[in-house]
Amino acid sequence: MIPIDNFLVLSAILFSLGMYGVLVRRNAVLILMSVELMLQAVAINFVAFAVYLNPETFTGLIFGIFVIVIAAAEVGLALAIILRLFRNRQISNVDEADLMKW
Amino acid sequence: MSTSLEWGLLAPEFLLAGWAAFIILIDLFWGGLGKERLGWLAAIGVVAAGGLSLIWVNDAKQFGELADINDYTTLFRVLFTGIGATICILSARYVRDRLLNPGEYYALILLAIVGANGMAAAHELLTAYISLELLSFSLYALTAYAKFDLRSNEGGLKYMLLGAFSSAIFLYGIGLIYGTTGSTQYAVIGEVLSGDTSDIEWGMYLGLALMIGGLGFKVAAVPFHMYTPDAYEGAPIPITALISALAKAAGFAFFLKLFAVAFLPLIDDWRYFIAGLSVATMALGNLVAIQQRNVKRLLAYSSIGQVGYLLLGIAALSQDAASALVLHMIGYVVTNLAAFTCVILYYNWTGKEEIEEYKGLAERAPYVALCLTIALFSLAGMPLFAGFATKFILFQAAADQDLLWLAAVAAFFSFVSLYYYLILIREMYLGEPEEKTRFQTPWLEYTALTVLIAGVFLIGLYPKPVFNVVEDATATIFVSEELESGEDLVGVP
Amino acid sequence: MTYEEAIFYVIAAVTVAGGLGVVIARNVIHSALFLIMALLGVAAVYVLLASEFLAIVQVLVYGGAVTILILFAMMLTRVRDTAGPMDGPQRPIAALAATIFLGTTVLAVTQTEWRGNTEEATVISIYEIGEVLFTTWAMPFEIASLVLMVSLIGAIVLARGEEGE
Amino acid sequence: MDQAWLIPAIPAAAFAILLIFGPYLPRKGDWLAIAAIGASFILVFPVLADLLDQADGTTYVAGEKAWEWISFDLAGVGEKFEIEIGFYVDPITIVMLAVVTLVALMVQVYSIAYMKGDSRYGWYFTVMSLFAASMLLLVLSNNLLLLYAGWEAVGFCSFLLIGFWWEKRSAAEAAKKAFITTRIGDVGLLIGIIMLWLEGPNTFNIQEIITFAEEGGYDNTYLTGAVLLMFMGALGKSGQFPLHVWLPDAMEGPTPVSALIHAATMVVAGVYLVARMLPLFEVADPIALDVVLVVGLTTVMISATMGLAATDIKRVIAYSTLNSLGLMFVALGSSAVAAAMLYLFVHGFFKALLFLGAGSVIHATKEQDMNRLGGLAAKMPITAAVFAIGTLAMIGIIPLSGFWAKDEVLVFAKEEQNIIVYLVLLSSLVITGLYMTRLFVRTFLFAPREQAAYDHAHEGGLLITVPLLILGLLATVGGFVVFDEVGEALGFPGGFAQFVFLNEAHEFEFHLDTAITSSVLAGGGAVAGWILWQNKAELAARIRDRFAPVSTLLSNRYYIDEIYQFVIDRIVLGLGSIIAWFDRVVVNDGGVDGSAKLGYFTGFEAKFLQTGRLPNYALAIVVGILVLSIAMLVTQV
Repeated sequence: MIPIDNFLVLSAILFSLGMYGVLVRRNAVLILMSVELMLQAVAINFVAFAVYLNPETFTGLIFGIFVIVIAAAEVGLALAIILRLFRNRQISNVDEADLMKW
Repeated sequence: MSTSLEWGLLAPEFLLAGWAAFIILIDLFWGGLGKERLGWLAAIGVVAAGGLSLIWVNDAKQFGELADINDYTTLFRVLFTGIGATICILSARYVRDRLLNPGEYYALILLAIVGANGMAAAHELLTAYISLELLSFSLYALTAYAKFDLRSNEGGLKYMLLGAFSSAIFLYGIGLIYGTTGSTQYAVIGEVLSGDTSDIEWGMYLGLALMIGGLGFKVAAVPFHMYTPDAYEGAPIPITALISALAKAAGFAFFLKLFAVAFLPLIDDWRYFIAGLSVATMALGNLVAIQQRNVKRLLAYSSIGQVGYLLLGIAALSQDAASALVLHMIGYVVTNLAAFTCVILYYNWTGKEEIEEYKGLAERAPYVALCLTIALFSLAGMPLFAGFATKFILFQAAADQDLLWLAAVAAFFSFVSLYYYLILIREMYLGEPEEKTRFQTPWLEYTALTVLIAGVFLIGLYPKPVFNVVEDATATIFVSEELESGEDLVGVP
Repeated sequence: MTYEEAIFYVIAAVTVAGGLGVVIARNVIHSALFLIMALLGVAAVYVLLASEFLAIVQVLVYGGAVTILILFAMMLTRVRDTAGPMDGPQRPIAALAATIFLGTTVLAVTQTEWRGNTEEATVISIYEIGEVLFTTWAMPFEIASLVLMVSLIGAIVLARGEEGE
Repeated sequence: MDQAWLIPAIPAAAFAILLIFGPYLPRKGDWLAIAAIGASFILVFPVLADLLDQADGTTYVAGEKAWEWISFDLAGVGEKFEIEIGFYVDPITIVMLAVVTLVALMVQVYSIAYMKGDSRYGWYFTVMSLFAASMLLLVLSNNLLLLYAGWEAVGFCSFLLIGFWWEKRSAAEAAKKAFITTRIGDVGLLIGIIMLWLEGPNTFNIQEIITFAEEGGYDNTYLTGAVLLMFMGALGKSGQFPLHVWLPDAMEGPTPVSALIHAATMVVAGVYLVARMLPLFEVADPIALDVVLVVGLTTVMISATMGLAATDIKRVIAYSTLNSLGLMFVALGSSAVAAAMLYLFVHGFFKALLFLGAGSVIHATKEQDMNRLGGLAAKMPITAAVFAIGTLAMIGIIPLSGFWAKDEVLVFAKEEQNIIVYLVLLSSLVITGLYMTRLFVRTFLFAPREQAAYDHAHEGGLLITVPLLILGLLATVGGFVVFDEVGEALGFPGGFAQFVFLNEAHEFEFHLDTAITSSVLAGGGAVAGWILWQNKAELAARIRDRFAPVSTLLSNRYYIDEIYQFVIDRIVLGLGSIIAWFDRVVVNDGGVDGSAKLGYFTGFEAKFLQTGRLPNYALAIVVGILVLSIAMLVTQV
């Protein structure tokens, strides 16, 4: 009843918001949250394709589950790195981490 | 649907994962073993896994609907385990002197190899993607592994966040391709795309562009390369070598297989975009390298330049080009590992990594200076060495596909690259060392270095046997395409 | 507009509002709360897509574990005390880029004639999901467990305090 | 002829042994290097004998032997891709082999004395062996790839040897300059080779490519492009205008190296390449040969005039080398292979002689500026005598070898080309006479200008004088091979011209009018030189002051080096820094922060603060994605 395009456009909006967040946010944790948003958009896409277009094999649905798994793992590892940076340098803004340049 | 799975086909991966756990446990319960021997122990496991994968030489099996175990997989398994074993050996002293938690360090390297193997074996996007993440995650953690080194933290952070960002983009592309073609199997995608695609072209091309972008990040193509120099500089040096060899080789194993099987029907549509990326990558990598003052950054930019040459093989995709690409990659991996071995040795001795600090190396360690010179000349594509032979075959394959202009650009930039390699060589030979004393000789590392240099000469002077192996390997990805789609796609113009 | 569509629009509005909140809120804790809102919105979208299993996973893994982790990290890194603006200086360009990307994507997905039934979501039973997850997709499943292990090892090694710290 | 492969293989083996065991061998292994090159020299004779035996009357059958090296199927093309290791022997090869092995032998013997006591004595002989092996490989190769490998290897040895005393900054810089300048040409050569292969008969074999071209297999314009690119390689290696700048600087290397590599052998590789590929030049558009001719002529004129102003004796000889090489290219540009090869043959002897003589002077006096020398003839009679032979041969005085060879070139220039070419060549004869006489007079005659150097002077030992005398003898009589009788007496049926010309019947000609004209002009130049620079050279000084701008221009070598430096600084490095700057500033900062914080870019510090930042990296990725997606959608949908 709900055409698939609705979901796809929703996903595109979420994805673009996440992209915007990655580009503007200074805090590493907020950037990570924006990436999570993008991954949510990706998962919506996959699930929508699976249940609408391809319900016989529903690979997309499985893909969606794995995307969530990966995203969770990503948060864990990234937060550890952010924490480590903060403990060593008392910063959590990515634009202050610019020891290496040129 | 319910296929019985032959788990035995994944024996090398199981061995690696099990060995990783074993290493952690050994480190935990047998402190007396010593950090250095732990590295050698890890190397033994990796070599065993590589040996195990030789069971399937000239075999063609499938693991469910997910992965092929054929010559292509075997070649890359051997290559990846070779890289891994070298890195473990080279890490031994470095880890002993400078890092905490050695057990986990080697475990992560072993798991990274599992991921790389998965990328080469998969013939389906989900498996390939998860393997890619396994490799990437291990590398993120390893890049930040020097916990109290600020540059390592920063490199890890940049690598991790940008990696996650580009993964999201890549996944969005996969989603669109899945939506338009209805499958994640390479062969099915290829079949759908070789039919009429006028109704789905919007989603298909957007998905393709996003996938190229995501893969471009993994192999460090311009403009997705920005993390590379920072991650290279920040990471512990053996890990820099690992990223430059394993991540690139695995990325291209995936890239090549995916594009050769799934996207070959669209080659005329994406060829010039890849060619454009290739030119940008060669230009930026080689020209910016001239300005570098740090050896790791220099090698980072030089490896970006090399990615440009490898992309040329994708742009000219055909069976020859694929063989040429894989051959060049093997040559690049061997040469680059040789160069990094020298850099690691020097770092272990002195803790220095700026180019100007290499002055007088030729007097203090003539063998290392000679080997580094050979490796750099090979990277610059001088005759006698691997870089020339493989580049020559690659350029010839590109010229064969009417990309002569691209081959000419590549030849020009490989000339430019000589300039910055000579800067380093000049420092080593013409600079005055601060002290005159010779360094002591670490025999194991010297042996590894000698083997790698011998490989550089072997590929440079007599590439035929290696080429034959590579050709058998790449034939499998093209032949399977032919069988499944029922039409001759080899030599598509 | 059918009532299903109406529900969709409400949920979509909540989700987008959450997403927008994540990227423009001026307070980090608000951002995190907006993220929870967006995640719950996405869970509801999964329900609309007839995938209750995913919705449950979403609420448990994301709404629970991940957001708590993020909040913890915010506390530990004292994000609220950070001086300076929340957003970097490249905002105008970022907005432009995101808008162009949105336009391109929306254009592409609406122009594509998707092959298959684009009107009705098919219900896929949880049994089927469970079965294929452990048969057809066994290899990614195994590898995903290794990914989690890597993440675990990495997180422990990096975050653990060492002697003398 | 089957043993031909041994000729490069023996020095190569010597190189390998010296590289690994050199430091442990008695006398650092110099005897091994010399024995190896001596063996190669001896081996040339059986090869020559084979060639003569197989001759059918006066027609020679070239010998060829090859082993498969790389071979694989090209699925896309359906052909087999093969690279061979193969050797090809024809009369041109023999001439080169004779010159290379003989001069190398002389130079290495000489080097024992010259390099004695050097801290890198063993390394010197190691690299010399590698050089000999590479040069012989280049000469003998039957295919373009192997030739290219040898080509690059000799360049590499040249790099090592020019920078032999790398502690000296000027030597290190000269080595780098030589390497990079010649590599510019090499890129052209490589592209040319690939072009020939691509449209050609799927082989790198030189003879097959020539046959293919003669049958009209290549498109004419395409072939012209390919041969001109190959000519670029010759240009770099033989130091022809505009890539000549490295050769005078290459004199930073040890003098025996200059004699061997930068006079007798490596620099003539370009001539050899063009001679070898001449059939292609002839098939291609006539413009190809015209380019060769014009480049040769230009080099002849600029090098001769620059030679007038130089004061370093080695540099003067270096300019005379450029001059001679230019002359060989003029001959090739007139399709006169025999004349070019003859000149190459005798040039190898008298130029090596000049360099070794100069080396003897430098060795004895530790001085190489002719303004501080003079009067050495009294103390070094043998050196002075052989140097005089070399000088006269270079000027072209009858009956020394240079005369006969130069005369052949002149005859061809007169017959094949227009009068302007001929006149330019004649005028260069006068200048050659002038500067060569100046060199000799200023070094060996009249009062010494610096007493210390003079006091120090002495004749070198036997190891120095014997090679000088042998080369002096060859430089005197070498030219007589132009007479068919002499050729026949030496065992070449039909004479030397017949031999080199392979199957095209041609004879050396001797035109009395040309001979007289050239003798008068060259002799006149020499006499004028004598008058100008005799005693304290007041006359020359006056003329120099009168034409000060010209003299400045000449002693600054037409400012060509400066122009190159400018171009390199501004364009190459500039391009690099522009792109680096683009990466840092435009992608990282400018495009990113520019709109928001334009003011920030005023200071250098600001640039520092704004790099290495993650959001900017992410933006680069996004921009890349956007460009890629939009371009793909726009072009494909």
